[in-house]
Amino acid sequence: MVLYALIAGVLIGLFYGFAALGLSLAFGVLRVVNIAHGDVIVLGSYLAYELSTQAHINPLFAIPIAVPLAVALGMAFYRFVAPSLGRSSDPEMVSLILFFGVSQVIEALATIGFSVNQDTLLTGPIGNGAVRILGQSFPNYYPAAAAVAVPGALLVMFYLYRSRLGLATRALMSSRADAMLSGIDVDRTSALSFGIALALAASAGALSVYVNGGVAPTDGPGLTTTAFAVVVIGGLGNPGGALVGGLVFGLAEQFAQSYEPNWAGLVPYVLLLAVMLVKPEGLLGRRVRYA
Amino acid sequence: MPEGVAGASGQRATRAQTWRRRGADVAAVLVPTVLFALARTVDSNLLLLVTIMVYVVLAQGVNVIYGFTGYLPFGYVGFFGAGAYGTYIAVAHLGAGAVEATVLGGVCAVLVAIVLIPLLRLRGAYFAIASLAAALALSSLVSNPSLQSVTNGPYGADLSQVFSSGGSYWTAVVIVAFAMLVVVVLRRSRLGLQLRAVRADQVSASYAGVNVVAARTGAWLLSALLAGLAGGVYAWAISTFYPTAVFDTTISLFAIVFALFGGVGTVLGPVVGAVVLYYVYNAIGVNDPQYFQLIFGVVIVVIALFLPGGLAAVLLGARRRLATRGADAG
Amino acid sequence: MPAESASAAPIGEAPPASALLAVAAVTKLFGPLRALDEVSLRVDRGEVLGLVGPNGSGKTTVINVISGLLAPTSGRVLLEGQDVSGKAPFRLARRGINRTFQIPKPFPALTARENLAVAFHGSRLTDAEILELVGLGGREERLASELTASDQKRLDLARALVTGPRLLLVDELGAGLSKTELDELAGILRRLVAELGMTMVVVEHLMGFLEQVADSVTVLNAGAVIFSGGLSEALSDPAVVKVFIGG
Amino acid sequence: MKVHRRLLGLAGVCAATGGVVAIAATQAQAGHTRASAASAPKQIVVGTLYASSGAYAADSIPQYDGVKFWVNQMNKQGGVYVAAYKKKIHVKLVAYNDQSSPTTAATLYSQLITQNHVNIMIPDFGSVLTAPAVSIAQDHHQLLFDATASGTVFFTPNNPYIVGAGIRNSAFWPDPLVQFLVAKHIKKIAILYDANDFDAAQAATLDHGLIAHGVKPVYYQSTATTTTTYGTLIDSIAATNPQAVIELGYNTNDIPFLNTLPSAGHKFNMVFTVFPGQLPQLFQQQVGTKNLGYTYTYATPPLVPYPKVNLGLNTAQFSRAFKAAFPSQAVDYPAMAGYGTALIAQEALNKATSFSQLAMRRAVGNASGKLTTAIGQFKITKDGEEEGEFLPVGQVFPSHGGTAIKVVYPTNLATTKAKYPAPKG
Repeated sequence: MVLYALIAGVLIGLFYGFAALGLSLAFGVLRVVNIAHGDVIVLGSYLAYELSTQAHINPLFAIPIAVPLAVALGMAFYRFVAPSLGRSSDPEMVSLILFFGVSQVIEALATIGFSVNQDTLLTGPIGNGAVRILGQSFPNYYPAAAAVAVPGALLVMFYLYRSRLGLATRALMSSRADAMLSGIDVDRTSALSFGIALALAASAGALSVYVNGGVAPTDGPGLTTTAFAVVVIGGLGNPGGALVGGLVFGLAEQFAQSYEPNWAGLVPYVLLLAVMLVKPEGLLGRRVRYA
Repeated sequence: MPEGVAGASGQRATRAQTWRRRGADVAAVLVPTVLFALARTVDSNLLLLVTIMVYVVLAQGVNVIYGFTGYLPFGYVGFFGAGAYGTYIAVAHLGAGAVEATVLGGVCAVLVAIVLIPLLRLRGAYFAIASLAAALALSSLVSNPSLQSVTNGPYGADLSQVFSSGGSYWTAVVIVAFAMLVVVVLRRSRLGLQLRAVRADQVSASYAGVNVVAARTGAWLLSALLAGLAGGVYAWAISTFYPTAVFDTTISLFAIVFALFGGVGTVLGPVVGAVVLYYVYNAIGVNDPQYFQLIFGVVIVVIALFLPGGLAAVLLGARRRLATRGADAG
Repeated sequence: MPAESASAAPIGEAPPASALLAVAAVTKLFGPLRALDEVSLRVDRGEVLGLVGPNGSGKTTVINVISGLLAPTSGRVLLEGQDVSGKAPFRLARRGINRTFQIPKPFPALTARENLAVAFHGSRLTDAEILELVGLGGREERLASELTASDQKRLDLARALVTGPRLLLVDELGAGLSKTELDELAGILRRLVAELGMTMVVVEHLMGFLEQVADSVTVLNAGAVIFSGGLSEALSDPAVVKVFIGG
Repeated sequence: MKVHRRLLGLAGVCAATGGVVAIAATQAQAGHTRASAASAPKQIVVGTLYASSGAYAADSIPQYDGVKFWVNQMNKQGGVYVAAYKKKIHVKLVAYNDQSSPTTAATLYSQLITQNHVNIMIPDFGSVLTAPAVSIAQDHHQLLFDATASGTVFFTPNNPYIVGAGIRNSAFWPDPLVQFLVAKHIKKIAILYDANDFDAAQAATLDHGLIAHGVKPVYYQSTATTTTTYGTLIDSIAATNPQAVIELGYNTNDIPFLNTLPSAGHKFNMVFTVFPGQLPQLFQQQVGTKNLGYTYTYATPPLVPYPKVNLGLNTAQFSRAFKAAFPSQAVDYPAMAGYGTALIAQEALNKATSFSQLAMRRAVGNASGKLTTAIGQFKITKDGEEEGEFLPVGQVFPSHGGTAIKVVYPTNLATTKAKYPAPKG
């Protein structure tokens, strides 16, 4: 039982971390909390679902399709809202309300466009068999999710720490004003980062349709809360922290299910509150966000 | 805040103005109360009226905490649910009468708010999501089978022994009056002024001798009290409910949107927002909910991007333009 | 507070009865940066102390520590011999310490009158008298956001005065003002000392302004006190000259 | 500033007054039509709610279709016979969408009663959405024909205005299952249930029933209704080495549970879940033959056919006619429950000698124990709670191209023998 919860916690935790990465990136660069993050994950899930059921393509192909689409949409959306947010006296709060509205719009469109019921994919991303790890047997999408999440996260790290644009992005994360003075095209870098953030969310959707047992239009807010819990645990605006947060979250959840299933439902919320109040900068974070 | 657009008259307030202002305050409390009290003679759907009153109170509660302090409580429904369950526990375990139980529901929400005071150390999105997490945790706690002896766990609450559609209706009217009074008095009071100062600049407010933490805590507890009373009277009005019904996060969503739509920081904005939007929802929304949700979402986006002051700001802006034009013409 | 840092500064141990404010060996670290290094000051009742130094020398940090915006890393701030270090600004405001800001931030959506109404009232003067005193008479009903930069400074000063401070910390009042405005404000500060017996610490670049108001000066450089004494002696002190001119 | 506030106040008052006047106008109109129809109504108004989205949509839509089906049937025959007026009267259906929200449902129930003045009221699917109707209906002396709510708190001696006309309280559902487990000498039983009324009531009955037979479940735990990942839960269940695993959830729980089971690497002799029997098409589509095969569930109509009925169509006739009327909609239990509930309302109209809600309640009381419809026998307690219905244990068998659920217990209803333990692989 211990071993099973441990492995499941790590595998699912890596997925949670990946699913939260976009939220963390968007916050780090733009200082906005994308309340619609979970809804973008839902859209990614629907893309995977439709690919699998309509076109009989492996649902993981949703990722290469979703990425350019999400980047383009994200950049366009950023260009559309940035002027208004820039004018606002309290951009963080306004963006919160804005994305809250966007979340409602996506949920409504998903309800209109797809069935209201939960949709489940019957075939796994790599067939239907179980996968054995250290003598324990897991649904094959557990390791598959982790196998996508880890390189995905590494790719983001590579972008941030090894590319020119990534350098500009990190400069932007530490100081918007200084980045502007250093001749960085702040708007373009921000737009691209937001696009990448959405692409990460949509990619996570292709895995979420398995890990979360299916997809329904109303799943978005729950996924946002989970993702937020994960990034808060790890430290907002810190992509590495998201993975650590995911692991902590996944392990706590799986161990609770193993030993105290009655109370397992409380774990994510209590964990979120505890970290916020005790170590508000997150396990890996540096920024303080007290009032 | 709409005060930001107020006129730049250089004179001191005259006595006539003071009286007019008092008259406006009294009217702001009395008019909605009397209209809701009379509404039952024209609309026999008492529960609809109670529900609208509940949303008026919730929107005012959001007004108190968001409009005056800038804290956006996504988990506001937690206080509503706490009020509903406080009322249930008062009736089922303490043998309280319905009205006392409703008041105890409000007290219960305040107790929850006291436990959650540390959340006020957080700001912006952190606070918003932390409050949501707290509400979800509370909901999960209330419906846990281990707490069956207190909350009846997943089996739901039954208050049918005290059900009274008239009683809950009139209590709701009184709570609306109370909520209006709270907002009017808050606006006029030192606390209200302090909160506006804190919102404008925390450091300056602090050097003005304002105890920032105490002022915010005051608004937080008041806001919780309003939601708790609303939850209590709602529990009474429907009398049979499950945890999912009173901890439904849509309730937060509606309350926040109603308040924002009408205009936070004003006295009547949230009332107009709640009445107008809930009637629209009830008329159109119930048969094409997805399209309503779509419109709802678009309204929120438009408010966020273009109308941060809500309906109130639009009306005030229009009046100002008229006045300017009038002045030009004269 | 570590006891040794207090004992290292005898001034903190037994301040004479006339010392309203004593800053005893205050050190403030920002991460690795030593913003204040064992700074000690003493201001007697009715005295106006000028605080000067180049940019980044720690002047505003001293004000921030005294006024409670920052807690000292070590050392103490004593008001009439009582330790007030690290107390919240609103508590200090109620105990008689208040300050103005280099860039004033009055509440923009409130009128000048409301800006004062919001504050804790510890002054014997009425709000109207204070507005009159700072030269805002007749503009009581203006929104703070509609006031000129100079009037916002006056309002900031008025806001501080309403709480009835015994010790007023004035941070770069002159910055960005014209000569006439400057002289007016200096006049107001002098009236505060003369008529209300107020004690002040005035941070200022502009020597001309200090000449009008300060009794003595303390010069800071790189977080440490390099001179304390009269203004004219300061200008002839080699260490001070080196910092300001030799740079 | 004051001027603005007054203006705002004025605007508020105007808006509120406008709203009130508008309602008053529609109200006056409604009152008018009602008065002129005082003697013999032109139509019988049936009111119901449905959820087009949210947690209960999968069950609520078919229930609504079942009611719609009955309304169409009646109108095709020239209306429903109303004994009080000794003639057939056209049926009009008024339905609102509550989107699975109890708050919205509450005001809509109130609207059905106070604005639409419905004659027959059928609340939405399930306890959570029925709860807000109970007290309002009692207050307005409106009889509720409860189709699928199973909460015991609804039925009390002092409330004659609710009658269970469809599904029995879920607390009674596991009775045959307990008998089956005892008969099969299955001693090591694991029960995982979701923390909601519907599932917790079943779990409690199972637990008590088994303990009464000297069997203490080796695993008895609840989990949040929002649970969708089951790997670790299944692993800790397996650690107790049960022969039978009983998972009591909603369909959104049962589906991921069944889908995770085979890959968690444990094979149990018996696996039982609640919903495959009620929503077989959905489970076939979302779980599939391989994962569904040989698991157990409650066998509900139309899986348990009632060929001999004395009211309405029999099970097979209903299945055919419903499929013709709603080709895209599966014939499942909620649809049948909607239809069966409408039939009890029909009986009330057919027999009540005066056109009042209490007269209808008396007529329904008189019919108790004497009626069999497509969903089985109709029998209620004094308090109006359904007690006639019985849910046998069914097992899912792979059949050509899909699965078929067959009754395996009790023996007198069984169409085949249970395959226990379930075949491996």
